[in-house]
Amino acid sequence: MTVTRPSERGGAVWVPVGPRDAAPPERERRRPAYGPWRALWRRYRRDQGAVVGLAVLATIAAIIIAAPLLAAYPPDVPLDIIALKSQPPSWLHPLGTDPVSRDVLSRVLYGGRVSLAIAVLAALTAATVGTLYGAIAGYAGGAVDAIMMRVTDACLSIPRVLLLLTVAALWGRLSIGGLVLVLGFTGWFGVSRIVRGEVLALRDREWAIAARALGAGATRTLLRHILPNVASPIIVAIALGIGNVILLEAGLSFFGVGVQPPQASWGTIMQDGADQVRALWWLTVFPGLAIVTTVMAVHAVADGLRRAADPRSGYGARP
Amino acid sequence: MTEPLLSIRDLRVTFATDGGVARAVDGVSLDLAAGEILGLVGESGCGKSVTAMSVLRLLRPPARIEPGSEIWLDGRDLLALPERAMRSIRGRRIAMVFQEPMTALNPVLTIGHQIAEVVRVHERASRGAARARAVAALEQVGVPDPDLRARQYPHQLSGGTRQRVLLAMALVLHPAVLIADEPTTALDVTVQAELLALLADLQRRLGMAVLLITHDLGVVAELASRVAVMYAGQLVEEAPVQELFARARHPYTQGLLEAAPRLAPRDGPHGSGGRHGGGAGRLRVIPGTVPPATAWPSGCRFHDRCSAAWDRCEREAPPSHAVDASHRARCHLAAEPERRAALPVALTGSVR
Amino acid sequence: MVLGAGCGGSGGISAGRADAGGTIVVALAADVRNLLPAYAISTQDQMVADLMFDRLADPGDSLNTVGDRGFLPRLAERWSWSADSLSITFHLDPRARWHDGVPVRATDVRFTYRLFTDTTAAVPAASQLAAIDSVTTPDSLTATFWFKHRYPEQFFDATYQMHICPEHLLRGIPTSALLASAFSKHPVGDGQFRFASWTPGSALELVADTMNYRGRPKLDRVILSISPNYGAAMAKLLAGDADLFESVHPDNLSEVRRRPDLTTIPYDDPSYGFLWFNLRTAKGTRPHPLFADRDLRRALSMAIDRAAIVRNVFDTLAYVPPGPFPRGASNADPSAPALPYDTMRADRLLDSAGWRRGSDGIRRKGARELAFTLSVPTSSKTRQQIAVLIQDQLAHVGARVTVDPMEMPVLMQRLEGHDFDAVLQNWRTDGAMDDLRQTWTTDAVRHGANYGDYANPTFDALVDSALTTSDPARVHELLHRAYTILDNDAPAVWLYQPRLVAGVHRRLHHAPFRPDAWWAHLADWSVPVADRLPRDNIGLTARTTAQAQ
Amino acid sequence: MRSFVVRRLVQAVTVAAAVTTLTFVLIHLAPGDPLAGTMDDPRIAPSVRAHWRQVYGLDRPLPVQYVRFLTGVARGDLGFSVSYNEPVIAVIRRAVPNTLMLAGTALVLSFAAGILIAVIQVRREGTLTDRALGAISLGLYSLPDFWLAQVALLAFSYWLPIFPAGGTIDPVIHPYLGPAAAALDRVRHLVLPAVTLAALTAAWIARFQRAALLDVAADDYLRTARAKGLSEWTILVRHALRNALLPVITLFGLSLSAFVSGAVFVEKVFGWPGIGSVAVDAVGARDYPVIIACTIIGSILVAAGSLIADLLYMLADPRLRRAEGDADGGATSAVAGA
Repeated sequence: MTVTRPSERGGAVWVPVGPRDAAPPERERRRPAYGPWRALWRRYRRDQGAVVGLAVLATIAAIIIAAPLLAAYPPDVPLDIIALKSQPPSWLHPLGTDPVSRDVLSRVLYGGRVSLAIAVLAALTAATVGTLYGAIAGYAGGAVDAIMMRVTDACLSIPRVLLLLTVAALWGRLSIGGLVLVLGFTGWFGVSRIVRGEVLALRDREWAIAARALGAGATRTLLRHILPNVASPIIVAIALGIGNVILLEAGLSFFGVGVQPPQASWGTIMQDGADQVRALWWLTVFPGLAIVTTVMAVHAVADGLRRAADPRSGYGARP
Repeated sequence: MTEPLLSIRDLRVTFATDGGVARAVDGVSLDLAAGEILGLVGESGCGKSVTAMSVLRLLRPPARIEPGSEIWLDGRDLLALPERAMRSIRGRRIAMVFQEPMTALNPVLTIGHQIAEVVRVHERASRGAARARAVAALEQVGVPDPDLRARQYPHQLSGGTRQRVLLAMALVLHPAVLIADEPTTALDVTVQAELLALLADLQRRLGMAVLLITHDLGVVAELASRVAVMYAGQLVEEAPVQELFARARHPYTQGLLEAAPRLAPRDGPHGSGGRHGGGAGRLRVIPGTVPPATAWPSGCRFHDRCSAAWDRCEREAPPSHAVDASHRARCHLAAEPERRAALPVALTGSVR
Repeated sequence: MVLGAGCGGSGGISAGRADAGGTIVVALAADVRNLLPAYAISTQDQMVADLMFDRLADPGDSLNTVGDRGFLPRLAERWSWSADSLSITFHLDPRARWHDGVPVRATDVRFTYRLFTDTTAAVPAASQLAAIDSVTTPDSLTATFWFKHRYPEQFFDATYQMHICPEHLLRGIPTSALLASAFSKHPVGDGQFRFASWTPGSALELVADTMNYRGRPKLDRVILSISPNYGAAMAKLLAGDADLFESVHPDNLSEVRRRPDLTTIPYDDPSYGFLWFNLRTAKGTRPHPLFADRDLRRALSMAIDRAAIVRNVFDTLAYVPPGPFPRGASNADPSAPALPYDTMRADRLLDSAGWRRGSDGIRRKGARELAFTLSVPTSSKTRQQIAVLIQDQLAHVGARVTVDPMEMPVLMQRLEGHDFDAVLQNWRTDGAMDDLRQTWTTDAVRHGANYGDYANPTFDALVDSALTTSDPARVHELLHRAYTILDNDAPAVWLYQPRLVAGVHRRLHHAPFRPDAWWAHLADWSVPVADRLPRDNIGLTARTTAQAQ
Repeated sequence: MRSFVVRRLVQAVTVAAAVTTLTFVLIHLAPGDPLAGTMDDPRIAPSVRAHWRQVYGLDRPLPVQYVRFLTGVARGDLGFSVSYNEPVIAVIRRAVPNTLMLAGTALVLSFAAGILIAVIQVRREGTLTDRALGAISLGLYSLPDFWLAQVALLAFSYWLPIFPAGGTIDPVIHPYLGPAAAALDRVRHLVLPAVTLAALTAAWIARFQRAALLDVAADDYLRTARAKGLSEWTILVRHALRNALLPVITLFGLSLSAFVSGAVFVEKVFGWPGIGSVAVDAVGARDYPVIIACTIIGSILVAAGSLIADLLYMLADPRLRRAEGDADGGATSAVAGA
């Protein structure tokens, strides 16, 4: 679903008619000159949901950064494997303890770091790969483009979870870096299609042609002239990607592919209680709520960004 | 003047925008008599379309019709009617034709369906009967092969045919009032002429009142019996068509006439061809643009574009002066006719 | 069609026995894989095989594997040994019939033996039948097993490893086509329950064989209600949709115990779990840099608080075994020596071996860190949990353990390739002494399951002697010496033997649970008429109509 | 039209072939052994396993296995499943109807619910209802699939035992039920997984549909409709929705892939024996031919989905139809269609 749309960047066309009125009217004159980012932020700020989302996200980020200060217990160390195993929520352990007597709250706090770090890194990886791939396809056009896009079609037609499980199986075991790479390299198809569409639309604009006419090479035209104009859809894609990766990381943990014990991520905490959902419900419910809150905030921010960057666009696809 | 069919009283419409409250229509009063064609003219942004939409209450938030406004039809204030009652007026008593024939029709429904729909919502007509009425309406507006057309979709029709379809849709229930908002603007010239002739013909046959909104004085000259000129949310001049073209009193009206190609009212020998006469070298433009509706100028709203303006114009908003029984103008010049003598020739109202 | 006829005739018998009737729904947490007894590997498969197919004789509740003491007649109503003990002659019960009405004959026994030992069939139990030279059939009801040599467990092997299969239905099928054959989807057995239907992923239904030579089971039917995972199976028990679930997790026990309609029955599981050190790496070509060192292995063993781990993971439902055997197995030795949990000694041992703690608390000897990877299968929550506990406990003595959960197929490949540091493994045994040979002797490095490459000739010799000695006291002594060596060498840390708890609906009058097969006496279970649920009263005739659909 | 369909089919087959090869290579490169099911029992000798490997051709070099697999596929033989002990085709034939039933129900539910939510939101745009529904769909949209499934199970099967905890039918009594009761039994089992699966997609569709409706909200033909005296609901449903459905139809194709992904989790949690759980189990068991068969089915589903979406789009948008009489507006229609 590539969205091609009229660019807002052209600004208002205001052509004075007649000799007497060469100066713009009062209102226009008073408006200060905004940079594109300031303008984006101004539009973003108007969106209540997006602002709330950003605030929630900032709070979550602050909490997990401050995890060492907030966590009452070490996240990875069993406290008392007999007396404190599988305790339901209580004053001392507000989110309960897990089967090896670790404090779930502490693990959720520390696990957030892992989950979010993986999500951010994987989304950035996906965006980088997807941008490069899409830019090359879009800029090259023709047969190259057709073949490259056919490849992404093929990749998109494999359900991502299955692809992930298969690729994860290749490794046998995944370090955090491996997880980031696997999640990143299976998540760029969507981004590449967006970027490709934009680049295809932009490469024949006058200014791009002008840049080439002035002797800029393809790489330079692409990097310096075209890509900056694709920035906002890419940023939106990164934001959405972060949300998706958080969900996927949890999903992979559900199938036993996740960070290595004893380290916690939100997904692996849930996994620790996955076959005892009934008896140890707190292990599933609380990390799940953390995920939902975070992903909701991320999506709200992504929505806000998209609306701010492009007020008329629809919603993208969830891979 | 006979009892008006439709009477707009002190209509005020505001829009809440980021830049403040825009007073798009600011105290317009207008009467439409049965069987007459009233031309409502003005530049874009002067409030004529908003006025038209207000009559059918088609405005959507953030537009708001201010309390105190009244629109009377059949002895009822439309603005006070509940929505359900208003719905029974739309399309049945008052119909409207819009200016964009390309987009005003729903692309995924057949022509026949869209016309028949009007019949079906207002009368308890069967599907078949409504359909027959639709085909008849198409025939009435001169669409050839109406049976086939009724089965087609808008994209299969030309622009002119689509405008005829819109007209058929508006007229299928023989409304008392037709509001035509720039009905021919988007069409090319020959098609425009045909449609205007059709509109005039239908108006005569059906005896309905037409509120013809246009920025094209040529169209007004051809069709209308009376003209109202709007500027900046207000009615600035109102007169029978001959009178207005002969003796425009408001500098804005005069400017419009100056800016248009050579014009003559309909009953002249030129007919529609009159607009194509020479005089291109004498065309003038009104300097500046319509100011934003959030910040109408103080005093006379036209003063900053008016070459005849003096200090009073900036200070004091002119009331609507009666020039004679059927001619009104909102200009201090109407109260101080002596100043007119000092004006340049171009603004004295003589039109070659 | 044959089945229909059988059922039609059964109505009268069913009606004639007032106490007959009732349905038991057994919740399974995994699907049945295969209905051919020859390939029954998983517990579910074995259960189905045991219920539908009979052996020549059954070890009985004593689970003795030596000689024929305690064995009960099944298809063989009696048997006799030759004077030199090199052959055993089984006399078949003339009443025994296949469920299609054909009598069970000695040729079926011979056919089964040949099938099980046919290399192209690759039947898992083949290696346990290796000591049998041949099976002859002097007459239609007599089968004689000829052995290559004498050994204490020869009767056990001859009877326990094989469910007798019907020659007349399997004869024409090439061994490679067995698994895909119609018989494998619709088997015809000779046990007290006959096959009714199987919908993979959903249910497998067995019904009473009313004409069975051992008598009609009291229950009408056994339905195995299949769930894909533990949680769903447990839910079925708690929802009353199932009558029995064989292994209630300790975390769910309190809930089951609170239920007035359920009762819990603990029983031993014939398996043991252990932390397995790999003594040789690189496909067994050179000593493992850490675990080739016996002192290191001993130190790590003493650093693990097995009692606490077992308590954490199994609550009170497991034992810490002193050696590689479950309780009650023929090779069990409750008095076998076991290294104590003693972190001080572990620390001293490591210190003296030159492992010095670094500033990070991890021990090093020269450039080498005391660090290794502990592999666990992702399919086992229990072992993953134990791995985390071991990781924590070994950290206290300065060892850095990386827990590496891996999918079972990967773990399998690693094991077979002798390519791992340490693994948490769980062996399920049949209680025979021969298990020891197949798992811990040098011979098993190449031909068995000794993937950790433990090799000690003295141990091998002691096991071999024990396996060929018939005097129980002598066997015990030999085994005790073998276990002492094993304890000394510490090739593994013996961690747990689970005790399972079955949750059972109270209306069922159950017979004793046998560790190797809780269902061994299922034919004796019953449901008092007064307590019956609607599903108990379906009757046997209903099945025929359902079958006709 | 026909050539279009043929072209798309050829494309789909090409993609499926590429995907299959890719999967084949990936999964065979992955470490692991399909005979792991035999692992818990030390009595199974290495020689037995070696023999089984030979029987299944697992001891051959990869290219040889690939050629064997391809010739099998050419003959319509998808191979033999090690973990199910039966031909792959039997496994697939059993699983596909279950998945179709689940995904089909969820598909209908999600589109119906998603569109309804969007229509209500747009009708009440800016009100509390709109915001609440918006927040709910954002929330649903942000849920991990398996978590929602687990929580639904926890809530409606464990804590409040309204629905069964898994499976497609009650295996014990189903064979003995009358047709009506049997149907009810199926429905009872279908509710939780279908609603769970539908909820996530419904949220996505609602968000998309709402945006699409707002996109057309300013369109002129709606003003025309209003001027005709139609009620707001009629305008919304008959005029706005008819147009705003067009972009949503394209979601249909995309959603199939989402459904397959979602089904993987939901089927696992609810023990629904469909293609999703078969696929996951097969990956876990390294049951190569089953994995590949599932991938083929997945890509066929996705290709079919996008083809159906395109055909639906054509059906729904008269501008894309080759109409019978273009006498008057041929040129215009070309422009309008472009």
